[in-house]
Amino acid sequence: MMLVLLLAVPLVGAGGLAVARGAWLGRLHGLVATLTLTASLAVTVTVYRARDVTALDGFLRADALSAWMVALIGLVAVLAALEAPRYVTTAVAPRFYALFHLFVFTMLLAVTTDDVGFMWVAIEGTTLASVFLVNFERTRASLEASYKYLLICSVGIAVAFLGTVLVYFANVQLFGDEEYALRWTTLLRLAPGLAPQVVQLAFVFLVVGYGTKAGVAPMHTWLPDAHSEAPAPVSALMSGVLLAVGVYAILRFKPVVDLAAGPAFTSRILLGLGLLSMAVAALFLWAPTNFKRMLAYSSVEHVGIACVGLGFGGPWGIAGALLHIANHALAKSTLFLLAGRIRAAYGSADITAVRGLLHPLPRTGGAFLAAMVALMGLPPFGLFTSEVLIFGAGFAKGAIVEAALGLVLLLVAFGGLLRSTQAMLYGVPTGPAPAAASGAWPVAPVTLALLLLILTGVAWPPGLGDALEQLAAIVGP
Amino acid sequence: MITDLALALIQALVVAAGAPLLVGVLRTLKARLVGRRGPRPWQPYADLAKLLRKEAVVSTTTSWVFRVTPYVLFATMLVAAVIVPVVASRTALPFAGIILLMYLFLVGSFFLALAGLDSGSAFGGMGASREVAVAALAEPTVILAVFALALRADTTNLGGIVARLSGEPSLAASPGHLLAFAAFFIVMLAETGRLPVDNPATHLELTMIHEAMVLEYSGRYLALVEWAGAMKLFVFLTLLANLFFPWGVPDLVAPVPIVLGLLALAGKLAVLTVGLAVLETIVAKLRLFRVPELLAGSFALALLSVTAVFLVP
Amino acid sequence: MTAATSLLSFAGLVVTLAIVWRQSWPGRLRLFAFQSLLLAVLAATLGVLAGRPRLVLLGLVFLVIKVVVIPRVLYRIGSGMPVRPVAPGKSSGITLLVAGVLIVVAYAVMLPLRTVTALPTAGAIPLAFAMALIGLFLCVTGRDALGHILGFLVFENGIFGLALLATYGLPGIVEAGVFLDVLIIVLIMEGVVGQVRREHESIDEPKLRELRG
Amino acid sequence: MSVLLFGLAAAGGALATVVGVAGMLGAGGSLSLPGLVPLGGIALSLDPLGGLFLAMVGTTAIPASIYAIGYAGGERRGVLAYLAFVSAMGLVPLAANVMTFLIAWELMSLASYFLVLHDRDDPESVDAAWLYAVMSQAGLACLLAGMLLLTAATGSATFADWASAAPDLTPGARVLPLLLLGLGFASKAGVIPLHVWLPRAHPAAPSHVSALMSGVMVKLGIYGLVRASLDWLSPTPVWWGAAVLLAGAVSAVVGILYAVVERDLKRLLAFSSIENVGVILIGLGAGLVFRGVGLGGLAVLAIAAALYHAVNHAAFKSLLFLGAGAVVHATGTRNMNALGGLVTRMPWTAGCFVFGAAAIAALPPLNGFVSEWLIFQALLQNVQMARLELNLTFTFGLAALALTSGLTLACFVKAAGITFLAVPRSDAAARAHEAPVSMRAAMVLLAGACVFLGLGPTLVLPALARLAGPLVGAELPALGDGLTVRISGEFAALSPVALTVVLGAALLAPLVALRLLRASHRTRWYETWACGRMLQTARMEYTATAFSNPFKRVFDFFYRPEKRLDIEFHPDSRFFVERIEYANPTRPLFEEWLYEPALAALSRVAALTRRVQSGSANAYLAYILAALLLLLVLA
Repeated sequence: MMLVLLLAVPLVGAGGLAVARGAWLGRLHGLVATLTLTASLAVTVTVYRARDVTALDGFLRADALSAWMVALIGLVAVLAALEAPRYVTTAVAPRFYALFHLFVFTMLLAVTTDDVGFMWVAIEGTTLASVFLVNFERTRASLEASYKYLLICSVGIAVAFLGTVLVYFANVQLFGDEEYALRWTTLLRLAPGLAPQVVQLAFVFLVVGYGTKAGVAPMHTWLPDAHSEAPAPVSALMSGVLLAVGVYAILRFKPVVDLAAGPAFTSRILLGLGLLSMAVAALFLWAPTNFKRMLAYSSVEHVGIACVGLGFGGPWGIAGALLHIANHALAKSTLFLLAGRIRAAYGSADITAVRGLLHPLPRTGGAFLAAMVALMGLPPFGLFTSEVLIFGAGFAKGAIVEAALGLVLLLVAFGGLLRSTQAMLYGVPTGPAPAAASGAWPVAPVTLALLLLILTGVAWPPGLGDALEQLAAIVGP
Repeated sequence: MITDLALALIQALVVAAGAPLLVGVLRTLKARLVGRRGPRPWQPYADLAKLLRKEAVVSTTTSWVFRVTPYVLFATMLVAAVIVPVVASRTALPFAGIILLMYLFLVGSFFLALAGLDSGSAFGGMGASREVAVAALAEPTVILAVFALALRADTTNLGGIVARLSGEPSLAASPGHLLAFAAFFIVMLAETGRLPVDNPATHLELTMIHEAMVLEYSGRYLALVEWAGAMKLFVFLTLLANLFFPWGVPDLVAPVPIVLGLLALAGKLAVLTVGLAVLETIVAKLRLFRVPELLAGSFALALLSVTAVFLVP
Repeated sequence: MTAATSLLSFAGLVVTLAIVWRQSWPGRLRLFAFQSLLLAVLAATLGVLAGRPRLVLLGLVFLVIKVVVIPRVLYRIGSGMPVRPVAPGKSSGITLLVAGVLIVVAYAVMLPLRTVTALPTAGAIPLAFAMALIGLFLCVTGRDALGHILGFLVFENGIFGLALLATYGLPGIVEAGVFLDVLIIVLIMEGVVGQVRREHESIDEPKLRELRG
Repeated sequence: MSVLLFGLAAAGGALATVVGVAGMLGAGGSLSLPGLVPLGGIALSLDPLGGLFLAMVGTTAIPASIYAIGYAGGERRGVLAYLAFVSAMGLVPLAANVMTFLIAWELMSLASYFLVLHDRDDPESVDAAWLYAVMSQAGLACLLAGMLLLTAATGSATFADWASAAPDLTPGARVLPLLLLGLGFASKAGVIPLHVWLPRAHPAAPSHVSALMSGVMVKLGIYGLVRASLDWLSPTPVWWGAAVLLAGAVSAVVGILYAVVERDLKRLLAFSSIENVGVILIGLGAGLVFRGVGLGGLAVLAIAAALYHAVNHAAFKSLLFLGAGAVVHATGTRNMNALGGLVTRMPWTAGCFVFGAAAIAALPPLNGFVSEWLIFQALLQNVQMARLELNLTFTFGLAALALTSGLTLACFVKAAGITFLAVPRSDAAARAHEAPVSMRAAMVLLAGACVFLGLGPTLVLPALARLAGPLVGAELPALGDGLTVRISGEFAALSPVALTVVLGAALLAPLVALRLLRASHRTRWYETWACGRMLQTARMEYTATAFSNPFKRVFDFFYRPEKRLDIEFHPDSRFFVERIEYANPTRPLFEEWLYEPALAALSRVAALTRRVQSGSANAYLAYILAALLLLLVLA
């Protein structure tokens, strides 16, 4: 019953906001966001404390994995929602808020539905909901970006649909035309009996399809355009959790394929694609020109790291990958929010246009520096711990060459990111002084996220350890 | 303990007194070899006495370093005199390693170079820079020559080496030993600033290394520096004499053997001084940037003597 | 049963090849409508022969959406554009050749399915998959927005055909979701393409290459 | 406010020293917080080796913090980073498992990165900080790989288990982690060719931080090497010891060669840190070879000598850096050609700097000589090994060490002489004023430490030997009685206390002699003799570049100096000159042949891949189709 409530809040909120007018619009938007967060935290706590939550006779189901995603979506949605009022004039506010919460709704739906086919529909829904968010500013570039985003994601998702059909075919062939054939629980139960070749073939389509949504190379090409042209809260949401939903979809099919055709197949593909994503992203990060595109490419890199973690497998690998997705969501969303503010202050997103940021905007600059330090995987923050876990799994598995290659790519990305951060933050500020930023209040969400990152970095709360074990049990066979 | 103190005093006196004489004899011999009458051998004593009476002129630009250096130089030479087995194979200080001796000479170079720089004139700077360059390049040869000797005598204690070599004369004649002597001799020329490396008799700024640094000194300071220079030459020659021709060095400390030892030492030093005088009249001064090749040659000799030890057990 | 379905699938594949061949977009649009019609008929026959009344209803809905609604929307999108592409397009010879290769690839890929299933309609599965692959290839070689959308829709049809032949259609709610999504995609695409045309003055693919690096 | 925090840092340093010394004397202890971090949580443990390095961090942090009070003045920006830096350095020797070590190590690098970025507006220090961060990240990658490999091989992430599982590691599982850990720690220690960041990063940081970085952070790289070679992968093969020795010899020679021709005071000190690290590695390498060959006693001696030199270097290098900092604080420039004549204006700083220069140039009564003498003796002991190739390696080490000590003398005569003596070469130097009290107190404190370390080998060496003994697993060699240090019986002996007494007496002798010979003690002050010309200006003095000219000519194959001479002739005639500018810069060997080509290649590949995002929707869709087909074929 709680799941229906969780989904209802953003949906009804979106509807209400679309219709509402007047001054208290911003407050309503904030209310809906906080309600979504409380609902998602409630769901997460019940799942980790008691047992899986189901609703609508099993159609909606939240196990440890989806609870992890729900919490993440709720959190990042609140972070983005707090920043949203800065980017929206009152005239267009209703449409923006409505689409915003619709987008959150579709993501929540995707991670809580048990029916694999309907999950596809929900993920397709996320694309549709976010197209008009990407080109919200109606600039020439954002329109082109939104067109390519819609086109590539739709084609990619269609490939995933083909994969879903093949999985359904493999299931139906052996166990007849069951009513719940596309339910994930039934798939998992029947997995050992499925035909290995068909399931492997299906997994290839699924990885390419959902990989497009997750931003895995070589299907990542829409990501830099869409994330750099979208308004900051939208790109924060997309970069943080939309990619995570893509990875979630692949994660849902991984245990099924592992049980049917053995773990070697999936880990080989995930490892290959992960390393390819890291390589492409690292080379793009080496000399970026636009800092929003730089952040987008770093999302591709971190999704690559998560895939490498899943490829290495084992308890450390999977726990590390999921922790990495969560850490990356937090770090990347704050960075996009800050980047949005810097772009508003300097009027352009070119790295060369921003020099000596720390002088005029010390607070934004400091927060940007801290978040970049987190993104680069330096210790006090969580990304370092999850990377150690992932590469620990790699070396434990004996995949020394792949792990070493991963470390080298991380180093290249580190060099590129650091050089552009330094170019923006330090040096003597040239050119016109940027518009003064607003008061201390907006830095609150950023400090909250950085605190959470420190928590996952060096001070694990008691529950985190066994939560990750539960996740590893679900995903890894 | 008392015998050590007595031995130390004797050695200090012998070196302090003998050094100016050695330099005087060397000058006279060189003059005679080129057909000049040359000054009397004990002329250096007269020079020292004159300098001690004159007033010392000190440059306004200098600091305490300039005035401390002569005393430090003289002190290090005295300690060196105490360490080297001059009259007996048992040295005054129980710990008398060659490495310590070489580093004492480095202390001298360090402060003398600083004093050269302190005067603020071009000559001082030039002399200091060249002195430290030569000292730096000579250092590897010294250590390897020391290593060759230590291998044979199985100790780096100078007294021990002399005692061991005097015990087995055959060891002194081995090829490795002769190579070490040649290397050590070249290093002696470089360290004490004798002719092939540096011309002690001239004040021409193009050629002088040691002289350039002491150009600013006068009066009692110049006396101390000259004296220390002479003592350095004396110590080096006694080292060469006793390490490579160890005959006649008494090992027990008693009045009669010491007198015999002194006589033997005087003889050996005479031979070495004549050799040095002949060498200095034959050889002209090397261009400064050919000196490293000379030192590289001596380094090769030292290396050969070391490998000779390994290869020819 | 197998004869009817394989005949219809084969006809669908031929129509897809015709789409690849034709250069003018109105012609392509009409061929697409015809292909959708064929698939609707396939769904209906399957429903009747395999005793699945749900499939007949499915075919009807598919007919309404893919033959009536979507072509009208596409026509609105393409209304301003010149009939024949102004610049001499790539000769269709090569594209047809590649389409042929894709059919062979489709057969090779679908081999494992043939071994597993005992369905009468198993023979036509590779044909449907080939239709999908050619649709994807059409999308790749599209010279403007309309070409991309058309390619995507043919790809969608191919998958729908595959779903019909392999598993006699998907569970109700999933099928409904898919139709709803495809419809929304086309409507949104119309909106986006309209905005792009207003901003970029054209929807030719070479003109939409400003975001680089 | 910053005074309070620096005071806190000094107190922390004192605490660290006490805990360290207790650890050295055998008082163990461990603290563990499981569950805080994966792979076994945060765990600290104190053992003699860790205690020594902790004490080193503490003893250097005290004077550095006192110094910082005067140096930083009211400036609040670098203080927090400084506190984090010192505490992280304190944690590294105590870390007991992989996660704690890596977190402490990386926090240290991160804090020092922000400290190197002290002067944010100068693009040169921003580049230096970038290079430093990337190199330390590369080092961390090697460490991470090595440690995780060991975790996989031994099945546990705590160092104690590694030590117990070390003997029965298969050679394959031992060599790769050894190389990776060696590479990682060597890059932090500044071993050639991984040293390029050190001479650019250390001078950019404020002086009390450069003192800590050069004096202690570099030693933590040595700590890592010792821990990896002697504890985690204990019976290391003989070739590893020889490799460490050769790397040390090369680093020493190359480091000092670059230091001799350096014009920037703090860069000179940074290069000399590389040289001293090389000397330490020579000692360590010798120890490892002796242990490999089975001469346990000599191994303990060599490793104790190396550790002794590490402690000495921490003392006099910090002293020199603080002195250099006082000079920069007073004159605002680091270029030695613009300094000079500071000895009269800054007597205390000049005195301490000359004292430090004497100590680092290994002049007898001071601590530099004692540890260098010990390393010489350790190398001379190779005669007891019958293997020719090892003897030759040791001989090469001996020659390298000797050349290095000679060049160090030249380098520090230049550093002390040109910076402090004679006439000030610029008005900035002329206006210099003495450093504040806290800076002088710190320097005197460190000078005192040098004197104690110089006079006390008979106390310090046995303590280090007791520490190295269990690591090497051999009994302690006889190290002589209370006053003298004896090496293997009669081979060599040294008693610094007696030596100092004799030197003192010898210093009195000339004074007494002059009094006896009734020498005149009249002194007249007059201008320096300048061949009779009237005006004696600062331009006639030797500059740092001129001083190092002989070395440039002798080692020109190494420096490959470029001769740049541009002459501005007088407009009227060709025979008169308006201005002559002569520059003779050396070309950095490693940057040109190793680092620049690598970075250029990476940029070219990056530019190539930029074309992937070409902007055309068709290409993007083609990537998806290609990916699909490829995966179908491959999987």
